Amino acid sequence: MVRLTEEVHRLRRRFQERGEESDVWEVVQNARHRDRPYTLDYAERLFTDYVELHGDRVGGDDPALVAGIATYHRRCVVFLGHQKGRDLTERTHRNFGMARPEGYRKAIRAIELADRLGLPILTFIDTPGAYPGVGAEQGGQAGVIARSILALARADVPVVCAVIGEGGSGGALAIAVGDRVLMQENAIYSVISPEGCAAILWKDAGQAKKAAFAFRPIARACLDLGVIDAIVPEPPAGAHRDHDRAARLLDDAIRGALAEVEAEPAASRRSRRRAKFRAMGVWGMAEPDAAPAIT
Amino acid sequence: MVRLTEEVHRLRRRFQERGEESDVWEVVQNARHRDRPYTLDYAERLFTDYVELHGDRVGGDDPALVAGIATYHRRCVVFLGHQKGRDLTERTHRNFGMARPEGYRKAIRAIELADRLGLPILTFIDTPGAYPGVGAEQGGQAGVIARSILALARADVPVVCAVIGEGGSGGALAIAVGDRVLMQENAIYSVISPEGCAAILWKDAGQAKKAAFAFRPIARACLDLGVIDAIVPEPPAGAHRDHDRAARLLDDAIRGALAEVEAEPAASRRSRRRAKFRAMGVWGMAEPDAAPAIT
Amino acid sequence: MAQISVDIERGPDEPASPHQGRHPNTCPVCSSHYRDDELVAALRVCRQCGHHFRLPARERIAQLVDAGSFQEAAADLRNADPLAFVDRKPYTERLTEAELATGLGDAMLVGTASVGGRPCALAVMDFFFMGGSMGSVVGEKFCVAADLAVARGVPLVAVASSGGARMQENVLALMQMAKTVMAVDQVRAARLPFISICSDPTTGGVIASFAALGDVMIAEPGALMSFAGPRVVQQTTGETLPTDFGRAESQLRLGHVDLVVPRAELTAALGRLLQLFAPSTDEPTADAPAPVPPPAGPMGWLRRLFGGAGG
Amino acid sequence: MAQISVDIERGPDEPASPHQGRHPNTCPVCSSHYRDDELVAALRVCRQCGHHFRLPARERIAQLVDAGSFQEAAADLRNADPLAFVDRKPYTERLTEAELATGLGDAMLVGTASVGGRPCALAVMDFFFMGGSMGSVVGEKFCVAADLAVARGVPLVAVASSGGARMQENVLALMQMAKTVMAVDQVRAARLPFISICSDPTTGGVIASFAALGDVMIAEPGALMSFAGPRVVQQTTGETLPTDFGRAESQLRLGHVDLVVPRAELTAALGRLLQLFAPSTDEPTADAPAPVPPPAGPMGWLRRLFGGAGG
Ligand SMILES: [Zn+2]
Ligand SMILES: [Zn+2]
Repeated sequence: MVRLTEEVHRLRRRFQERGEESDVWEVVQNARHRDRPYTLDYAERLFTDYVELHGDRVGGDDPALVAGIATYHRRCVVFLGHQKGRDLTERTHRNFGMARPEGYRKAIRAIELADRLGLPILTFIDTPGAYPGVGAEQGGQAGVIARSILALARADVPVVCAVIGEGGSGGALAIAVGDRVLMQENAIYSVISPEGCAAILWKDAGQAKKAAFAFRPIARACLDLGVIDAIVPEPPAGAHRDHDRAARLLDDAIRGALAEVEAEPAASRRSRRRAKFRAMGVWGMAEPDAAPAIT
Repeated sequence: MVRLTEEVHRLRRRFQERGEESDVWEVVQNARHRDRPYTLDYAERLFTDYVELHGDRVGGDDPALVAGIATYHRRCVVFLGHQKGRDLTERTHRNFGMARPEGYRKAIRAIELADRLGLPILTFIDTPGAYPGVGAEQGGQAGVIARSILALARADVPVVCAVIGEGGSGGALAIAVGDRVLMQENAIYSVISPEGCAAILWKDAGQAKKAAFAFRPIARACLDLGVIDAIVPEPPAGAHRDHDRAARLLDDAIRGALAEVEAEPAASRRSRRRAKFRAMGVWGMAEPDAAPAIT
Repeated sequence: MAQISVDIERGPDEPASPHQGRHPNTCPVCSSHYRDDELVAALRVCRQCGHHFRLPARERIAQLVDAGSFQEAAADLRNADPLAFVDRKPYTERLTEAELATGLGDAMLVGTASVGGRPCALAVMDFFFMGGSMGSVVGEKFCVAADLAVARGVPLVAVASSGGARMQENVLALMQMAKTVMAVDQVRAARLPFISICSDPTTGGVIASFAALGDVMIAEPGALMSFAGPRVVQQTTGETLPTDFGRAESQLRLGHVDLVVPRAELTAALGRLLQLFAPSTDEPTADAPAPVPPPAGPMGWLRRLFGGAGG
Repeated sequence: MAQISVDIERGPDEPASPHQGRHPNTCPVCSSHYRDDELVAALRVCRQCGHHFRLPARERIAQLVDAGSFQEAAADLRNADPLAFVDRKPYTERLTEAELATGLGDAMLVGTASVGGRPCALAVMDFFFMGGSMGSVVGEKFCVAADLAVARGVPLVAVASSGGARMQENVLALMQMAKTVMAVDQVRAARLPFISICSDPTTGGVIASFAALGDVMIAEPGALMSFAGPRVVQQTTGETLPTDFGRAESQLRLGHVDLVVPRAELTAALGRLLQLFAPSTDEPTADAPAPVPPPAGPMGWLRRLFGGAGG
């Protein structure tokens, strides 16, 4: 027997009220919509001005992950985000938003720059996942993801993250560790793609809809689980229908979150951020001398 | 007219007493002697035990630059050094002690490890220079040298460096920035190889002897110029004749220097190290309205 | 602790079962077959070809630490299935099966121990509990191990063996990556060493979080250490994979690992590292007049292994 | 400030003279020839092919900063020839020649200035003074520029143009690499940005020290930015060099540079960066209700250049 708190029981009950499979799948499709605003679409609209930085200082520059310096409501910030492409040429150029180690090294460089200069960090998450190529693996994809998380964990400056499309696995999390993590209404966030999950658990990638319904990569679930701090509304029918309005809504949310974080004492920011993530996870306690089972 | 301090005048006079060309050249030859002890020869003799660390976490491990954790007189230290090979196979494997970017990245990693864990750093300098290959350049040889210097500059832990053979150019300096810089009697330290200097200034690499005599890469000159802190004696006729005795002499010098640095207040170590290097350089002041000339 | 064949969750490219089509005690490389007691006595290393079989966590601890020194912590943490997750069978059922099969509450054991007389905090994963996947309990347990290291001022040692994050906990599993990385940062902030040992496999969200952040990175021979598994890489990119793709030996060559250490030598290697990192105040106070020459003999492997001064 | 052809010291693989066999005002790429006033008016950029001629430090400053804003510092530092160095001619003689030819005390000018109304500390190198080589005076002057940045709380901007360290000062020249890196660290510790602009050439000990450490790395088109020069690489390794070996464009592709900015756009780019980095207290206090849309028109190059929102 596993002893659960009343809170965990409530959580489990909430997840048992599952809603409609088609509703979850619509969000997945919106999150991946090719007219959805991407990181640089928001950069154009949120920032008074910005300059992109390039390169990992090791051997490459990854167009799938952009970083730069910007003016955001009269303060200098550093931003970074995955970047997808809209037409076929750009989608290929941007590798469908799947970053390689050089991308995460650029991210780490930008994070360290921000921390050194005392600039807040804004991140935009929108990737199916880190690129699973031979070269990427040989270049240490796993290690750079871990070190990008570490760099964000260590930063003394405010970090506000926004999941704006697909928050896919470690490649997303690598730049999604912040004092506030926001998520748009039609964004998704998950440990693996619905297709990947279906392939493993249902032995059939075609069962993606079913998998998405089961593991619920949607904002509401992330909020219930304490993984994100707020859901950012989108224009009716999705951000892809009105980029300007989506940007204004996102701007309101980021601006508010950043102001909150800036108002908190800087000296303890890292330990507060660590405490926030430490609290993520749900578990029970084994009842002594009982058969293993959750009821 | 340039106004020089009396100290600079003294220095110039000392360098005008040039001694014998052959004496300088003998030191150059000793520094390059293939029986000369290399970094790992000293590691075997100076350390109670040690473990080499490998890899730059980016894409390679450079055998031309070794790094590790060691027990040095009952304390844990991090060491790093260029490593040449003795026989042809190993010399090729070690690339004649000419490190690539992956080597300097390993050095930076070791320096950061030491600083994080509060371990003193010992470095051994013995390289003709950083490897001038296409791949090395494309991998950012210049940048990693700068960042290796920066990592040593930033370390809060004691750093003791020993030039044990060839201290060739930026590739040497990359790991030679310390609270104390020692130099063996028969080691050389210079901004370019005598051959390179001759090729440029005399338009004839064959004039290396002459170039070495002119720019004096020897320990005595480095000490006079304030670039090193002490000359480490070698066994008669050079370290290559008696590795054990050379190691004991080097051990005495490093151990004493390290104890001195450890006794200094840690909080101001970086600023003292910076002040020490800031003082390196010799210049005069222009006399107002005078023709440009040094007399 | 018998090896059992559970329907574990893996990286999408692991074979469908760790022993598919063969007995778990049959070497997948040379097909030598062993009795269970033979295999345990051989540290689950094939005497013929050196293949390292996967090691249950309790066997790993028994091999690695000083006898009787392991003090388990957080033993009563159990999964709570927060998402009430059901695929072809309920997550709760999988958890129950895994616990019954392995005798473990989840895929990691943590606590304190000593190795060669040197104390450390320890976190050891078990691949036989749902593919060693990392969910809330594994993440929290790792943090407990980090807490123990900091509280006692001792190094943290982790032995990873995992296909990655646990899908059944979705984002909560993903967050364990951030949580465990922050735990490593906490150990770093306390100026304590973290030694990460990666056994086969250490992939996905585990190698992309705490397992990649060792101050010293040790791998067992042949351990798969890729973020994406070989099959995903092959299927996604169509690239031809090198035969040693993601394996410990190539990770060493590519600079991602400090040492590849055979299981038989792991205890000595770990003990040596803990000794090297030990604070000097633990040492005898009389200063040795000269460094002690390295002994020759049975510990010669250490010299070979580390390129160092020997045992 | 006429261009002069001095017998400069260079990286061993630079051509023996920067204008070998041709008039300094003849474009080495397309052979267009210009009168001196034409070339100065064109910022010393070839109107035909865009080749960037090397720029004397005073011309650089005149192009880059707000008119009249440059306040020189440490102008009276002069070399002292500590090694009493003589090759085919005495170092003192080379220094005198260089000073007479360039009107400079050494290969770097430092001071404070403003760009687009934004204050900064400035260090500008001059290749025509002994190949822009870095000796004691250049190193000290760079440190003075860093001191000025820290004292005034303004960004540091460096424009490099150098074949590397100055051989005639041997180890003292080498030490300037450490010294200038430490000066950058001092600027970093003060949380001030350092913008490094590399013109042709920025090689050897200069690109391997302060010049590589810009928070933002800008290069002029075609600028050679290798540590070892192409000839040394070719002669030492026998490798075939890519045609753009070490050039700004390949350095951008390889991730070592943030921006390649044509000279005509450099002032605007620098001003824009200083504006971005400017503390918010310098701004009008009324918050804009919405971000200002980027203007089209003549500043469109900024969009192209930065992939950004435009000027
Ligand atoms: Zn076998
Ligand atoms: Zn031209």
